[in-house]
Amino acid sequence: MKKSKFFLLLSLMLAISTFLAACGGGGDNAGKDDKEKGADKTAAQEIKMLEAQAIPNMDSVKSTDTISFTTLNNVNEGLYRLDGNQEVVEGMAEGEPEVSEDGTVYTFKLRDAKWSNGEPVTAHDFVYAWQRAIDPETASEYGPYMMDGKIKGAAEITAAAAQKKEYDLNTLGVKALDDKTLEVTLERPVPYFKSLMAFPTFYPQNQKFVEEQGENFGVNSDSILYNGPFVLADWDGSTDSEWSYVKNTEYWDADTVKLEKVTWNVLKDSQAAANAFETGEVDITSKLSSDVVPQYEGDPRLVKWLEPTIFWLKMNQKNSDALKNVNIRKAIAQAINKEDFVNSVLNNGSIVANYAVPNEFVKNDETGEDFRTINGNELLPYNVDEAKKAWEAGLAELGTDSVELRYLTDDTETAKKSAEYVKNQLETNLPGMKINVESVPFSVRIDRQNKQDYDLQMAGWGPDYLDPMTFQALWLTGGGNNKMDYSNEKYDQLIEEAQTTLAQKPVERYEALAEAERILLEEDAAIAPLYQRSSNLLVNEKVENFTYHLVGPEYSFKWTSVK
Amino acid sequence: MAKYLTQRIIYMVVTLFLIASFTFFLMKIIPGTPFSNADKLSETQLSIMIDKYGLDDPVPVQYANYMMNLLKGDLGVSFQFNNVGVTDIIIKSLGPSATLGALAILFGTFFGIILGVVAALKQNTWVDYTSTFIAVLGKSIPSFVFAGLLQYYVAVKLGWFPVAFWRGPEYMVLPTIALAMFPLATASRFVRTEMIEVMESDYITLAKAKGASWFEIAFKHALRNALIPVITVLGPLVVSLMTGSLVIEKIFGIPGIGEQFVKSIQVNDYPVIMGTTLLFAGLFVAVILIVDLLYGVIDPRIRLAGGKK
Amino acid sequence: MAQEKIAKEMFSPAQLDSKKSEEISKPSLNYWQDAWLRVKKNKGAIVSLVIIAILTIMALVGPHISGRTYQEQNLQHNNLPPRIPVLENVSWLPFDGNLTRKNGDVYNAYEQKNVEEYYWFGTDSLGRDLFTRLWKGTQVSLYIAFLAAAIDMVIGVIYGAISGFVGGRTDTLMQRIIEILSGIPNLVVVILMTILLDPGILSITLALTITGWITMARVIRAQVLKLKNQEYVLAARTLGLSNGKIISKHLIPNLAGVIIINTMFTIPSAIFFEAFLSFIGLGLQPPDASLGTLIDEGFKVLQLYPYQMIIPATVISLIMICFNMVADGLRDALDPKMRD
Amino acid sequence: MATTEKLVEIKNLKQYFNIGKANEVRAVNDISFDIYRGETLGLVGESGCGKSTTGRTIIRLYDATDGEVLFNGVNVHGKKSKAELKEFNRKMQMIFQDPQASLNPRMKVSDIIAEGIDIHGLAKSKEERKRRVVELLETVGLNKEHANRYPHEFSGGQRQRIGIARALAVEPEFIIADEPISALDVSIQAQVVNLMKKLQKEKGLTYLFIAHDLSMVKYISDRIGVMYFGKLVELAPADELYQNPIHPYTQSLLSAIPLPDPNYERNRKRKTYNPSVHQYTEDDDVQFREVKPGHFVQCSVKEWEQYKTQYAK
Repeated sequence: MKKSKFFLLLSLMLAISTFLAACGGGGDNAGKDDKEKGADKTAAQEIKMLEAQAIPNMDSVKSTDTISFTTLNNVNEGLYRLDGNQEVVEGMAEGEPEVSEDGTVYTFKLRDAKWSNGEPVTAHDFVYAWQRAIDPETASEYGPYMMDGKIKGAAEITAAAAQKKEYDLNTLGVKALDDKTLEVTLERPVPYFKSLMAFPTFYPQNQKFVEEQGENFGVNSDSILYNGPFVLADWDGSTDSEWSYVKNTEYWDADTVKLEKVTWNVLKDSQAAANAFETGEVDITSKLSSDVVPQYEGDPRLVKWLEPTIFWLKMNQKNSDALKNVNIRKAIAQAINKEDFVNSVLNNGSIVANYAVPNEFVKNDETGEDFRTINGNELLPYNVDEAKKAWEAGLAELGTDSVELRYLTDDTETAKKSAEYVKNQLETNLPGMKINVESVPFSVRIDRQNKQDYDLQMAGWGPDYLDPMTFQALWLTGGGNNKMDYSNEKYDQLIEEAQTTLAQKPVERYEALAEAERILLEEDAAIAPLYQRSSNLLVNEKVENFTYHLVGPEYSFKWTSVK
Repeated sequence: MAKYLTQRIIYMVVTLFLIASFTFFLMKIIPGTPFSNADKLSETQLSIMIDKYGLDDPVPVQYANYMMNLLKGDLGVSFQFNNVGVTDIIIKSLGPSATLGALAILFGTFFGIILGVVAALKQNTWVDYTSTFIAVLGKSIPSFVFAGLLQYYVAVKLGWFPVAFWRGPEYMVLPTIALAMFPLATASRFVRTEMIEVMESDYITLAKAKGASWFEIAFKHALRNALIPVITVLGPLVVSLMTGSLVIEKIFGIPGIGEQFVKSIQVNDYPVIMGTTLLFAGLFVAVILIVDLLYGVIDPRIRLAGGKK
Repeated sequence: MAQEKIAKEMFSPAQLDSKKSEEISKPSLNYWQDAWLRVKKNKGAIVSLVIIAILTIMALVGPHISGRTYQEQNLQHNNLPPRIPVLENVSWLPFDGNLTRKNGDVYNAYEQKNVEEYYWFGTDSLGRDLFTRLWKGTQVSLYIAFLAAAIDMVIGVIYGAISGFVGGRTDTLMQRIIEILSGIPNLVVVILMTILLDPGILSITLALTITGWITMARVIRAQVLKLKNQEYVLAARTLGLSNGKIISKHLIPNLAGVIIINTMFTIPSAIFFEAFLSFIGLGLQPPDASLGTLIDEGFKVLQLYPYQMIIPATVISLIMICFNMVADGLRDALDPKMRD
Repeated sequence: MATTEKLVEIKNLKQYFNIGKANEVRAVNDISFDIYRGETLGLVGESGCGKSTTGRTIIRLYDATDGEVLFNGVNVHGKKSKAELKEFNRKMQMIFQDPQASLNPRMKVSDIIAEGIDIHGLAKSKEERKRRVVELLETVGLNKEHANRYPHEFSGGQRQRIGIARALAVEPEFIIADEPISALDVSIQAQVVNLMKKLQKEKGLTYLFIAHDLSMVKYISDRIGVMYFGKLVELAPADELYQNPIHPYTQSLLSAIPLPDPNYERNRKRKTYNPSVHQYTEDDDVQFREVKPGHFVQCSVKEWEQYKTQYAK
């Protein structure tokens, strides 16, 4: 009897003590020891990564997301790849392509490279993959998106399929002249075409292997062929939360690759990621949310870079008379203090955006100057006085003294906080303005955007290739991504020129694009740009040459090593 | 007995069928698109995709197709992942969730019952108040706060357990504690109330009079009778714990079904939503049946053949 | 068998005072007075009741005390820790406006930012007064809780009462419906509701209600099944009382205890659930605040500005503890089995 | 006091539960008997034999599966207008077994007693209502101080008297007493039974007194019916039944009564009843037959003849 009583008390104490331990604790610095322990490890060429998502799709022609792209980028290779300076460097292609006079026919020479099953990588592999990507049967989201209007014949195939007509994949402008020569025909000159070739959608695929695997292709690490710096290992498929890259000794440039192994784990919570980093369980975290970043202010382990992703308010002119009025739009665009916004609300290194094409994104091929130098960073900046003036004028034109708008945004923490700030700024600076915030899941926001069921929408856009066009094609009249009834003939004309007559004149082309941007913002205030996002993550000091990218895949480990 | 079981199972199947239908139509009402890159797709392309996945068929046709496939045991293929069958997704992600849930239930009810018994026996003493306090804290602190505190103080500061992931027994400790707080609190509350009542009954007095030990009275005589309501409450809780707490899974990086499910809903991955709902519902009705059967085991007075409550 | 003779004279009839034998010495108390007496004996419940009252008053008055509104932003004053006049001089109280950096340095955030004002409970990342937001949040949380409880009470009680009272096929059908409803994962329903309706307090409340009443209905049904065959109900029927009157005069008053107890338990779970919804991003629309959203926001910056979470977490725990204690107290007091 | 005027006639009454299901229960299986104005008819049988169900079916708490209950020549069952129902509810009342459960714990005694008065509008003013309540309380031996108290403050016997007062409030002609004393202390049983007898005398009431306690039944009843498994097996005047029990089941019941006589007890043989003694075949027309005037027994034709010769004196 005594024993049992004692046992009961003991269990009670245990329960209480675990609880107290959780609540109490406090300022001791046990974490530091662990950090040192982490550094003590021998310089094995092995690093541990965190990611916020599992890999959804390892079929290169069908993947659509950053984590799949990143994985593909490290275990496979296209004609070219991007290096740490965001420059295009050789991949499967050996040397520069031959380009025809009018800039529409590219001929690539392939190097001797092997798939992980020993078969050579040939031009046919590219033709097969590209045809597969455009084939409506494949239902690839990125295939038509990346090819239509660029590769000859692509748009026609998509259109035929949509109308349920016959189509011929061989009409796609890609041909294998021989095993080692690939000829690509373009719809019209595409100045950034070479950089496109680093994008996973344009990677090669071995026809025999893909057809052998059938439905199983890409479902786990055994059902994929590799031709990149690493091979994927221990990946059980899309639901797996752990996987690793192992050095590919068959890779053509294997000498450059120093890392033996990169292991990955999925951890969604940002604070948990930082915690795991603190204890040395991981060497590099996933991207940190802006709540966590301030904890590491000034810490050398915090690596930060400016992403070419801009967030702006889309102003839908379809439903709201107020937003049809250019003065009202100008008032909205100028009434938000973006400086305070990025410094105090976001507080993660993001910068103010008074532009529609990101900073530190693209340079002119001829002059080497950043695109932003032409227009600067002062299109439609924060200016309360101007905003109020425009507001008064707009209200007078509308003959009203109040405007009520719906503000559509995502349901993420940052989106909600931004909404609170923007709402407050607009309502404070523009008397008579009423904003109703509607935060919804991403898929719902996109659905409502497609139906143009919103007034103001907080949206971001990240590029898929290194050219201002990925941003500027958005605002064409009736453009697929416009979705806010913006239309300006002059704007359309300038973009058209940039795509056709000026396609091979980089300087004039950039000037035309810059002028279009000026019209979009200064004249029409079609959108209200807010900020350009920055990426933040924690990198262990032992990691050298950590390489990140601005478009497509996020990281490359080809050049990374451990001190 | 056999007849009762058959009848119950038929009811279960009907219930499941209705739940499946209900969820299916509800899902069709939710706005949103299952294509993750819908903002980049052109309208022509969207129409091709919608056609390919049969999403432009009239809803009744889609429903009939789904139900036909369901009869064949085919839950379909996920939208968000390439070529991954819903069954695969569920089986893989259920493992960790179920393990964690089972641990939490075991740990939680075990300590909860002890806490409740002790509190009941020492009614209105500091023991009772402490137990009440722990139980109420367990019920009132949101689990994400609890999980976050455990992770920061116990794992990062004290370094006693790993911060996150799901690789072995030591990785299970913190998430189990975090998840067990709720069943612990619930069990202890119910056990306390029932125990107090049972302890006043004549047969306990008799047992005392016979000179049975304190331990025997509490655990052999009283507890058994106090367990019925506990089982009633914990039954459905088992399902929700077994099928994962997305919060705990998110914070501790456990590849479980809870997270998976919420994400499927947010990206409109219809087949996964349907599959997971069916799983939840199936487990739920099964657990209810088991609970009913357990009543009979614990309390022989409850005869199943009656069937009517 | 030896028999002792007792003289008959020794017996005399007892004086029977029929009045006396029927006397009841207990003071005349009605059911509620009786219950109240028992609640009063429970110190925990009384203290809890007082705290709930204070919190409710603060929820109504609090947002107007500091003179700042709950959505007023002042980014220059963001992330300031609590500072309260007088109390700031008591070193062991966390109201001195000091913050601790990750490396252990302590600094005064007010001096650093040159802020003269006092923010009693500090400010958040948008420079909003947390004192005001806390009480506004308490107001919203209590509102959600009470509304959920009220709707739960109405639907649950009516559904359960009908199901139990009518019985037969109706009962079977209604029970199947309940089974189906509870078979659909709670989260699906809630997420669907918040997506279908415009997000906000109303849709959250509705979402809570859709699944929340099931327990109540079950309990009420079981009670009604038990009560409707009670002899006093039969007696009322033999007297010719109509069904409606039987429900209102005999059933409902006897269900009151169960209803109140159940409601008391619904309230904390509604608050908890709202907090949970906030965590997964389905909660209130900004800039509305509830205790759940405040904790959620505070949790994110726990390591830098712990006060942002600790204060609302304390209040939510207090509310939950108090409601639980009151519910426990009421259950003990109202339970007929505990009587005498 | 007992007359030959039939107040209640029960004709082929059947009450089945869970009809058509595997667990169908024939609680009352085709019984017929009459109750005369002013008499007390005792109904006895072991628990579960259907005697309470019979009572409840007569007063319409259950809808009869088949058969008729005629009250003053009018069928109680079947469709009725509200007014008819109300009228019927006034004439026929019931006293319940469990004095604890039969009083609503949330209502004051005055409201419990006045419930019938309110329903049937028997009091024109508040004062009259109050006066009636006090009257009724005094009738059952309580006083007006008790009117404002709650049931749980009373003892079992007091509660049962409140239950009687409630039944009396509507001035019924016929009261079904469903084991009114079996939940009471032996010392109080007599008190209640005596009260009932007194009331019967004063108000000319007719009782159907249901009990499993044969001794008390004999004390109060004019005639007694014995039920066995949903059937009425014997019905006779009280004394006659005790002296000449014919049906073997009745004999077995009577043999179980203890008497305060050690000699009797020492020699008492407990008879057990085994239905197989009848050796009924399928052709046997087992019916309720009058063996001697006023003495009915459930029997086959063969048995009838046998009983008649055996008991006809």
